[in-house]
Amino acid sequence: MAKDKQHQLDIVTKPQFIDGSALKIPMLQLLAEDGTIRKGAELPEMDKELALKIFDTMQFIRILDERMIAAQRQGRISFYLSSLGEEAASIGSAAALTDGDMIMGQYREQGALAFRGFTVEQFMNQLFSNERDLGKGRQMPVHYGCADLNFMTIASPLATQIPQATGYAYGQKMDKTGNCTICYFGEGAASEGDFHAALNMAAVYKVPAIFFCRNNGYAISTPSQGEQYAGDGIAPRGVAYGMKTIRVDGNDVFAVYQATQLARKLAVEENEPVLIEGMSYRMAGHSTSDDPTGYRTRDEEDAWRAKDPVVRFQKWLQAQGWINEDEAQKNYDEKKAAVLAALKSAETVPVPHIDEIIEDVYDTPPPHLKQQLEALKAHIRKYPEAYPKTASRIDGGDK
Amino acid sequence: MAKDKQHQLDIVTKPQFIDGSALKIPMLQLLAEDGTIRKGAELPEMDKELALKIFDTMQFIRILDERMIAAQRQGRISFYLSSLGEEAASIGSAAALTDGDMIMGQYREQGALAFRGFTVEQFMNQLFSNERDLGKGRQMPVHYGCADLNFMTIASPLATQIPQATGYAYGQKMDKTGNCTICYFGEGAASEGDFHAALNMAAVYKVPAIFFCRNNGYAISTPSQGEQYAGDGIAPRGVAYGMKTIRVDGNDVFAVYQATQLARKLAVEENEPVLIEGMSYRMAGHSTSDDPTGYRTRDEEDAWRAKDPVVRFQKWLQAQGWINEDEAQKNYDEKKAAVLAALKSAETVPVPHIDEIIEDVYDTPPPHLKQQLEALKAHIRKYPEAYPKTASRIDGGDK
Amino acid sequence: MAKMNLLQAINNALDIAMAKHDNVYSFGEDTGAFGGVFRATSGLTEKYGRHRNFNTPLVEQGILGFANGLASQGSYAVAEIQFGDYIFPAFDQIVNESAKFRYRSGNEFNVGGLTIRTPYGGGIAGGHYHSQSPEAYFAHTPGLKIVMPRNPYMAKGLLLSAIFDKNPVLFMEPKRLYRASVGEVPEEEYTLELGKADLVKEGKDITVLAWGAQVEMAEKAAEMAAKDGIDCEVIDLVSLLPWDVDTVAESVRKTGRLIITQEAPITGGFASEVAATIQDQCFLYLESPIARVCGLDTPYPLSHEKEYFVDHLKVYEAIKASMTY
Amino acid sequence: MAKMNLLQAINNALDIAMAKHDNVYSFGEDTGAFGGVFRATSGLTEKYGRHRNFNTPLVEQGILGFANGLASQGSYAVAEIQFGDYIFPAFDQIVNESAKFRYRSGNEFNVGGLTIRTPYGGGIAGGHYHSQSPEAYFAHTPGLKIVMPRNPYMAKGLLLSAIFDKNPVLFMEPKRLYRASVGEVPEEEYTLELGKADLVKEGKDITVLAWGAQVEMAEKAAEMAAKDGIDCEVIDLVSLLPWDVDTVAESVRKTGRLIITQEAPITGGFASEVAATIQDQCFLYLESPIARVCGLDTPYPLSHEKEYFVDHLKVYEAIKASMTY
Ligand SMILES: Cc1ncc(C[n+]2csc(CCOP(=O)(O)OP(=O)(O)O)c2C)c(N)n1
Ligand SMILES: Cc1ncc(C[n+]2csc(CCOP(=O)(O)OP(=O)(O)O)c2C)c(N)n1
Ligand SMILES: [Mg+2]
Ligand SMILES: [Mg+2]
Repeated sequence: MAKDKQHQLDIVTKPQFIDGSALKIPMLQLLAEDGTIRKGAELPEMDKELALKIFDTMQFIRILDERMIAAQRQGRISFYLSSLGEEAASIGSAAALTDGDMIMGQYREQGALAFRGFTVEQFMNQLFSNERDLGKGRQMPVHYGCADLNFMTIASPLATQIPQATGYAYGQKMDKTGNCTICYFGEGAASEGDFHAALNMAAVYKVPAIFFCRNNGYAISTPSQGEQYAGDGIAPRGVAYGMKTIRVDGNDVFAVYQATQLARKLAVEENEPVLIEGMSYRMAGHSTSDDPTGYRTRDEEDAWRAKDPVVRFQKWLQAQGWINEDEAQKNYDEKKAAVLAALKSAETVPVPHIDEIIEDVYDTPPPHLKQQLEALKAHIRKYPEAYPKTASRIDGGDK
Repeated sequence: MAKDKQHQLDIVTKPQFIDGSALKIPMLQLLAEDGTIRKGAELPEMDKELALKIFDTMQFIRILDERMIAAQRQGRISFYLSSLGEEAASIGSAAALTDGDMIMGQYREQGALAFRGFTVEQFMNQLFSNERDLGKGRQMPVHYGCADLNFMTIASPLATQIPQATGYAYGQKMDKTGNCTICYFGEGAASEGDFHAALNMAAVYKVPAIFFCRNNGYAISTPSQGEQYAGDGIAPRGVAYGMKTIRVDGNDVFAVYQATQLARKLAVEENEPVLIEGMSYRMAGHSTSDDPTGYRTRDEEDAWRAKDPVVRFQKWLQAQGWINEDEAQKNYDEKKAAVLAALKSAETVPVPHIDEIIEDVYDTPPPHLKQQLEALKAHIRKYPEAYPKTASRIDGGDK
Repeated sequence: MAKMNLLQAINNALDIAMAKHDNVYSFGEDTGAFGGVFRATSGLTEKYGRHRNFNTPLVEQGILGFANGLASQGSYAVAEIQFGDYIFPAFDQIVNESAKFRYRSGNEFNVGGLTIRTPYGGGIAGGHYHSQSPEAYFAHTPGLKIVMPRNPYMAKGLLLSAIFDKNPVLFMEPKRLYRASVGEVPEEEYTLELGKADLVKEGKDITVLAWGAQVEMAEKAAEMAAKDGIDCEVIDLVSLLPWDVDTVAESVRKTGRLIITQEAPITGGFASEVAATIQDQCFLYLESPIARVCGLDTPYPLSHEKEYFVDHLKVYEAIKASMTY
Repeated sequence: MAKMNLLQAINNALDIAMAKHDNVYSFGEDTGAFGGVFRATSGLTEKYGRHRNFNTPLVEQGILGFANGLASQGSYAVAEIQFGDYIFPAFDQIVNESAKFRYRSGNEFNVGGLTIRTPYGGGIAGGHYHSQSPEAYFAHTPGLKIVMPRNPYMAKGLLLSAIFDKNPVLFMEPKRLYRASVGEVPEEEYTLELGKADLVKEGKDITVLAWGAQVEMAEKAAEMAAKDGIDCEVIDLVSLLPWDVDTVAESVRKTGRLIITQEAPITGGFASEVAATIQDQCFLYLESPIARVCGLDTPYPLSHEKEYFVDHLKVYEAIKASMTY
């Protein structure tokens, strides 16, 4: 094959169409579904403390998800979205980072946030949109955010955070922070134009970013294979952008952890952005507004239940002798009690003062917003019974 | 390597990052730069008539481009955009289609349009925005379009036509037309989100579409390699979407013709969308508004001049005995005369009647537009000297 | 006649349109066999097959790009955007493409067969991104039609008109009323003219103008005002582009007063367009300033939704203020 | 002081901003070493390196996504969109992201360091897609600031304010005046307050309001009117969001009449917002209807550009009509 100078291309003289079969990307798995180490696999170093912290976080998230789905059914919160089945992906990857690294999530990464240290009270305050919520109760439940923990506030529009991660990482690189940005998104969101922009720009600018695609098989009701994409998932796209890429078993916390650790090294030390595709399954409905029986079978769900990432990790921990069933149960019960207590307490905290309604639109409220607030307050004073959540405190000094 | 059932994936136990080197896409070339057939290559069937029609069109486009750049310099038209160096890509591909196939271009595909039969008068009417322009003089020069010839009207926003091609092809498939849609775009436009949407959707819906990327090395001043993308061009993206893909020498009319012919077969007979990446070079400035000396070297341009697609094809035609230098020159002179004559004539045709300003916003003008037109006409009547192109005919019966 | 809620009326209109013409297509995120997150397209795949009612990948700009192309090919493309808040990635395809397709080509090509359906509006605990009323973002765009029904009867007739109208139509569905609004709807095909306002209640003292879900607030406020002896004329604008200036102007010439209420933030909203036009056309008839009763100039806050919401009380207060100006 | 054209003033402001802070970045399509298709960023790569002034791939939604992320990280991101007509693919990143970033996070995060520069407007034989004035599409968006300078002096001072303002700012540059508008500009750093209208010419008979390149038409029309003995007060609105209601209202209370002129199509334009607000605030002072002198409700047609263009003659006629109402 001859070389074309300008493009450094090999030249062929027979037309041959290339398709997905030219690039098969395998999946890294270290921990088999039964909790044993796969033949030939070598686990990444992980001390007991870290392993238990990961497991702890997994347990906590399971409880949180379960309780809040129940709370939504009871009408105590308006909406909830669980990460059931995907805990290893977000927690295992977050565990491979340092606290200074920025996390930009989609909305199903409560595990990463909990791992960072977001307290159960902080979760509850957001979920109940009360005045202690860092987001001031302005967004729907599960739209967490915390500057102190370098966890960017979640927002509903899909994929917008992906090019933002490229930009954020560019700033980190220029400021020589030694940190990177991890950006999570679903395989559905990867269909958005913003995904394309983000990965291409990251590859061009060589930013310290890790793009973590949670491929959980569905975007609400839309199955990934054949309806979201026709190719071999998301990973080949990274290759096409000239970006280092790896696919992992998203239910294997060790595979996730190892890939993210190595990706972080590439990102921070060599300014090589990395795409990780974590293969997993959304065990619950998309959110409390969704009922998956309308679009998938029980059998399929059961097949995935057998791959449960938490069960798998717990088996390994037990085999390791780092935890036993009783301890695990005791931890579980304690956490559950803490969740219930926090829930009860957050629920009684009032919504933010009405004055907050015009704050943060700009850095300081311009005159027209102040006028609009005054008019609104005058109106509320006239009809206090129509606006019970704010009327009683409207002129109180408790702003 | 074991298989993961749900995803049919191979499993590995060692982390390995995959990058662009895993997928090198070669370039198809049949006609070498010196006009001889490459060793091992077999030319696609092309009879003398078709070969000469292609060459004819190439010559015409060269003359048109040259004359209109000059006309722009003389201030006779406001803007022009040449396809110098890229004639083989658009003409060679158009030649592989049938007249019923839809063409959606970016703006540098005048060759495809001329091949379809757009007359020199039609070109000129558009370029002079006169009342005979099919587009009614509303868009800038080179924004051609012709329903009769199945050539979608060009529009300036980049990449928007790519998902439109997917939709158009979907309609063709459902209507069982036996036709396909070819969509041209630059490697710069391939960075847009619309590109990503279009190819992914085409692969999912299996539409009879051919996506033809003219990779000419630049998007205005921005070089493709390293600034537009970091990967191996555009072709690997097709592979990532699970779409059949081929890369060709865009300056080799035979490679372009053959690839497009085969792609058309895949599209129409198997509903397989295809991505073709044609490697070429934009020999002229981006448009008459651009001066490439600000961002590239003479040497680079010279290297590409040696690959001239028209010279290359002419050499082959001469070796074939299908044309000789004199005949080629005579054709050239005749075409040039026709272009000059059409130019002179189009230039004197008036702009569309002012009544046209409100037509085609909707299928019929709603009342508010009729009122706005009446007010405008009253105003023009008051200041006829300020609106000389329309004032004289404002109340004439020649609408 | 049958009792239908607004969703059923829309589903019924889609059904009738797809039965009528083979080349009517319905698609969007989750709109396939599942029937859409609100179930507006349910049953259509079963009836017309998965090539006529189908899921799209998750990419709004692609949905509209695809839809524009399909419509330009001569088909009727009915695209659903899951929430009005997520229509912005498709803004370029709508504003630069759909709206200008016919004009720029001198009518060589058009996307007249395009209809964009999208639920909009607040009051459902949706926070920033499931509550917006983005109609004004599109109302500055010649070439588009914009329609917003207020009840099942209007929804069906208007949607059937929109689908077969020869121009691209943005059809915005008040999601707060999807199930809440129920009414008698003829089972057969019927159409309602686009571009015509609808007189909801005659009155002589003051005109109250609204569109979509907000008409309900105007009606409730008018009822309250009636108890004070104020006789409101309530008009549903129905179409925002082109809009029915004459009907509104005629009413204001009669009443001398105008309240316009919209859910969206006040600044740059469509109420401003109406106010600007009517003060011009009815200058000598106005007895008080035209008042706009609209959302605050902030994003839509979840925990203060009730306060943010432009309810009947706010409209009622504006009516009283206008009457005593 | 130095003589500069509008482009040079912008280039100079960028230069000063980048010299002042290391973390000011400038980027966009072709804005790198080449300096942009209009050359607004020329020389910056040479001076500050290719990591601070650089080309982006051709993707507006990516430019704004990247810019939002960079600004949220604490940098000053100055993004150029090559033409205002091509800003729509970035609409979602601007309207749903930039504008709501601070509010939705309760001020945990913000993109205050973001500035979007884009040339806008017609009169340069640009046809549909190099002539649009899309300001009104953004003016319905709480959280954004919008600024449109009319000459080099204002451009420099306003751009410096915009870059260092704590909020995302859309800075729209009148490309028709890039080279045509020349004036004295201080060479050192200075800023002009955002949100303040500028009194261009005092007058007592009628107020003529414009922004950006259109101020020139207002001034020319005022000169013509002066010959008829009409004393116009000409105001440059300068900032569209938030806008200076008080200055305009005060002027109208004095003159009793208002003409608003904009390049963009009339329906849903920003002139409508001003008219709606001012008729409310100055109801008892108005002696004639507020008139809007704007583009037709059509896309921007190349061959009829002169007719479409909102020139001084149209503004002049509107002044006369208002005076004799
Ligand atoms: C721009 C945009 N379009 C549509 C939606 C509505 N929506 C919310 S989640 C979702 C599916 C996302 O699927 P995926 O990215 O795979 O993530 P997963 O829920 O599976 O974790 C959709 C369509 C949205 N939030 N934003
Ligand atoms: C959406 C959009 N953004 C920017 C532009 C301005 N623009 C016109 S052509 C061009 C470069 C296109 O490059 P490429 O796609 O490689 O095509 P080529 O000109 O090389 O044929 C740019 C940036 C545009 N027309 N549309
Ligand atoms: Mg998913
Ligand atoms: Mg190019």
